[in-house]
Amino acid sequence: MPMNENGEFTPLIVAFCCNWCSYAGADLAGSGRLAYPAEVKIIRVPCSCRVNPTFILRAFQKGADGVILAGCHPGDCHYSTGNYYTRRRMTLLFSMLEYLGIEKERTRVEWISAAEGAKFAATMNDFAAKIHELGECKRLEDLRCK
Amino acid sequence: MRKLSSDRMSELFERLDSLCPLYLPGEKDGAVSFVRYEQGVDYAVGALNTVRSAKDFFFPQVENIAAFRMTGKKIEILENQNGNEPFVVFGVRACDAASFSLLDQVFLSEPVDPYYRDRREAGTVITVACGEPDTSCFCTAFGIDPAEPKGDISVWLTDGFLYWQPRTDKGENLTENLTDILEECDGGEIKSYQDTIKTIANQLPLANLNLSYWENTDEKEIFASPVWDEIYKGCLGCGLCTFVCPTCQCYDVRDFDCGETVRKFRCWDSCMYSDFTRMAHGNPRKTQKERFRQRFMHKLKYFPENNGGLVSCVGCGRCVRSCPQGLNIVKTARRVSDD
Amino acid sequence: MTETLIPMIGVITDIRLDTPDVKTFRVVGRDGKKCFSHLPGQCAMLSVPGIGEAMFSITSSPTNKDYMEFSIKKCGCLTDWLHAMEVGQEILIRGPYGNHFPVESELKQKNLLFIAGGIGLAPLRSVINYCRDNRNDYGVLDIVYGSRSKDDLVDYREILEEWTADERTRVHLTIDRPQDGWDGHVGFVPDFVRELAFDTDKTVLLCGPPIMIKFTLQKLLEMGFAKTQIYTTMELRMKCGVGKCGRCNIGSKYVCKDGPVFRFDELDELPDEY
Amino acid sequence: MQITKTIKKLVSEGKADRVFGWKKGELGFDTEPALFTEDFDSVVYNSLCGANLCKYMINETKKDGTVLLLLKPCDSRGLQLLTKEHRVRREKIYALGVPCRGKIDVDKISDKGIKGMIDIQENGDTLTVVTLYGEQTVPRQDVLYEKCLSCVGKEHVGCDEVLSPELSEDTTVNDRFAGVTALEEKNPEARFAFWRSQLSKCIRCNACRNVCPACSCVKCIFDNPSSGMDSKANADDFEENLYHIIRSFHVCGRCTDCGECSRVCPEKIPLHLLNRKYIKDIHKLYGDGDEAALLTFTKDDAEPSVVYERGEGHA
Repeated sequence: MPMNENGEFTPLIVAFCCNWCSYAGADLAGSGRLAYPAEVKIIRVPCSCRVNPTFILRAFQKGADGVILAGCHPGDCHYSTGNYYTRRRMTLLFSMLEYLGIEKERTRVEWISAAEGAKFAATMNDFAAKIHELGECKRLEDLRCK
Repeated sequence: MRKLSSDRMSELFERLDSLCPLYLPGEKDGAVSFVRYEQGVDYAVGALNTVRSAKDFFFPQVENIAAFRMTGKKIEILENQNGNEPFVVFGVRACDAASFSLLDQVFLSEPVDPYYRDRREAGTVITVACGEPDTSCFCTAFGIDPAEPKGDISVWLTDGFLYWQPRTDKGENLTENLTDILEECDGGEIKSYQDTIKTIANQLPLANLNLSYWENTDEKEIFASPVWDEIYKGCLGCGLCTFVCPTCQCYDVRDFDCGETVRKFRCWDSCMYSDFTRMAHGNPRKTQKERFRQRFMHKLKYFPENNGGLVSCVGCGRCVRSCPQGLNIVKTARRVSDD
Repeated sequence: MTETLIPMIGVITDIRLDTPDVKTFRVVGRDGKKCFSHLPGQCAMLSVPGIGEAMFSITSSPTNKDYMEFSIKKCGCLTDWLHAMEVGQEILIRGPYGNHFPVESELKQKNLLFIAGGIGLAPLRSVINYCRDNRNDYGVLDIVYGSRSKDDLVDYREILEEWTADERTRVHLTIDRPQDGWDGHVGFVPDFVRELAFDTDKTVLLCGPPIMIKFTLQKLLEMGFAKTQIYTTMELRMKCGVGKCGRCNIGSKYVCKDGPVFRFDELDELPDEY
Repeated sequence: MQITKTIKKLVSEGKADRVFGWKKGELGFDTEPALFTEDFDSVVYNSLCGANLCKYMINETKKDGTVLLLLKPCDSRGLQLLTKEHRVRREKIYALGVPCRGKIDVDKISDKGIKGMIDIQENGDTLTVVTLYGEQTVPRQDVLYEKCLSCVGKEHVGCDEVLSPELSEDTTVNDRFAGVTALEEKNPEARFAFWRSQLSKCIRCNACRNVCPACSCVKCIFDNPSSGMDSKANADDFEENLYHIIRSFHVCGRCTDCGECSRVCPEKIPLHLLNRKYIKDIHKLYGDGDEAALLTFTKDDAEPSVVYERGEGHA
């Protein structure tokens, strides 16, 4: 289990952020000096619908303890409809993961616009807190990558 | 020969497992496979064959070979520590036991495969005679006797007793630790049991498989048979038959990127897969016909040619039972030879 | 003897750009010495962790005791990577695998005719240089070599400067289509072989793309060569190199173990497909 | 036999020049998919013809001529899907629907402890199993495939002709989603344990993929080295999960619930429980429209948070 120097669990959280909204939201959070945990690793994607289910599973394979996907609010997609597809896909995928007995709190989708720096920071803080509570992801791990 | 009352079988398993890890056929979610013995695990005494064959013990589906770390232009080889502790497999059928000698032909011929060899040395095989051979069985077509299985120790499970016959030094050594529960007896007691098995085995519908055409016909002629154009049509191109087959031994060597290191592992491969022979410039086996032909030519013609006439099939009947579309080696062998 | 499939580490000490898509790599062990000894026609497994592993024929002659060379055409995942690497890079190597040209038996004291097309020169170069280094053991060496264009002739400089220097070695080059600055022969290898009207006392070593092999063989037979006089070297996908992984067979023969060098009368007994 | 008669008539009328159907195997109770260009008398159709033939049409319709294809009701939905996705040339197929009263799972007969089966005779609702050890009878209903016990329906779709539909019998005894509901009602630990135990049996033979009419990609992601996902063996527990999650997701919204995946699995993994979970979710969240659920959307679709807003052990 990855630990910090105080012996506390430090999770790895992967945040897929849409280039047009949520990534800019992260920027805004940064420039507004709103703190969110360093455990959150941002991966910029052109649109939330670029994230296919294998990205999410791969993240868990390579050691993520939580995966969050952030995109434009429905209706605001830079490509008009991308996030509507994301919404269906992820709803079904998360439902399946839950069905397989994987803790549902480890995955999340949030809509965060470029103006919502505060929401970005709050969401990440909340999500990270949840993952801290859950501890290490044991149900979707690849032992070879440990 | 020694014997033990049937109601004391779990005692025997307990003892064996205390000597070294014991594996035996057990049911898991509706499918019978070899499982590690522990309290509460029931020996699937009625199951004739496990879904996967016993080859897993010596040639597992996946095994790590080495790992590498790349830093800049440098490569570091991290050897894989494959400890091979002794183990015992109980309940191997005569067909699977015969498959080990076919695998030996491949893996123990020069240059020897050390991973296979080490596992072979570590494992003690206890075979069990087949009291009730099933329709899909045709081991007798390859001279295998289901009433007289090979292995380090042979076991017969009759009504009321387990009979135990060590056949090799490894088997003798194991038996020495069990003399207190296995009482000596003379071998005559299993004779009628064996006779019953033989009577049934002779009536099995596939047991009369005749491979004389395959033996006596030129490789090129069989290869060019027009039957291949038709017979493969139902084949899905999945790897089921190869993965459940006790004699299929083709493998792939692959890399897995673990992040810091790259792990090199060996895994089963199937000649039925389209990428089996694919190279950068194309695939010499373009359609399922060629792949299908390769599998059966290999088992029934190429392997015997390279191994003194030994056919690479033991008649376990797994492909007969498992093929989703009802294709199998008997069908192929018979149709190609127009039998 | 055992085969662990675990390679040893080799270091790339030189990279030579031969043609736009062929590079020749020089490999030695970490200790600076040759990784292992081999015979002409044998192959080695080269790999890069996480990229892939593939069989390549050893291009350098066994008489070279200092290093091994591999001429590799860029055509797939692993070869792309090899072409992009720099001198000093470590790679993984295991071998040698397969049989070899019978340089110490059947080929001895014979007049040899080498016929190569494109990258097919790679395995033959090992034999050619072996014969040149043991010059008195062999008769006249005729080398017919063709490629798409002048720029695609592998080892052009070595051919011009070294091979032609020996008077009992004759080099016949050809390219597929006319090209500025080329005053040699233009045309395909099979026809060129026919035109050159060689004596049938020669033993032929043939290597190139399958289509070239097919037609050259036809011409050679027309000219009166027997199949027992013609050797070739084959290539199929391989994983183990020792005849166990089960994929490189032609009929009952494994290319990695029973080949890659076959005489045409041996191939005749095998199915003509895969 | 009526089917043979119809086939001969259709071929003589020029409706098709070859037939894809089933023929008898080596044993009394096995059948195999086969292509017939003559000898139509050897076409068999009985309760042992469980295989779905529609996927063979991908290759078969690349050739010249028209092929007469025998379809059970569940197979016809597969052909409809392949047609909709332009994987087959529908105009080269003459689809002949054949009646279905459920297919027999030989493994279920073996599971009853019946060994040495030589032949199976059908007399109405009872099967007589002839074995080396004597004859036994079993109720037909007991040994039908799982897919037949929770059949979607006996109506053929998109066939050119349906033969004696009145002979079809509804064999459904289970609610299609009963298995999914039962799992949903368990707690996450129990669900995880269930799937871990099931999926750990997987040998990655790819039979479920290769038989699936919805898995019609020219090159599967699991075979494609450039996908970064290609793998031949489940080298780790994770890969067992990965393969089945992704495979079921790829057919999500397109699965016709023909049950072939569970039928072919040598390890008897209940793969239909994955596909039916998606079908159930789709019905609940997006209704049961014609279009594949993942290829469309509405502006007021449910948010993904619906998954964690619903309580534990929901059904």
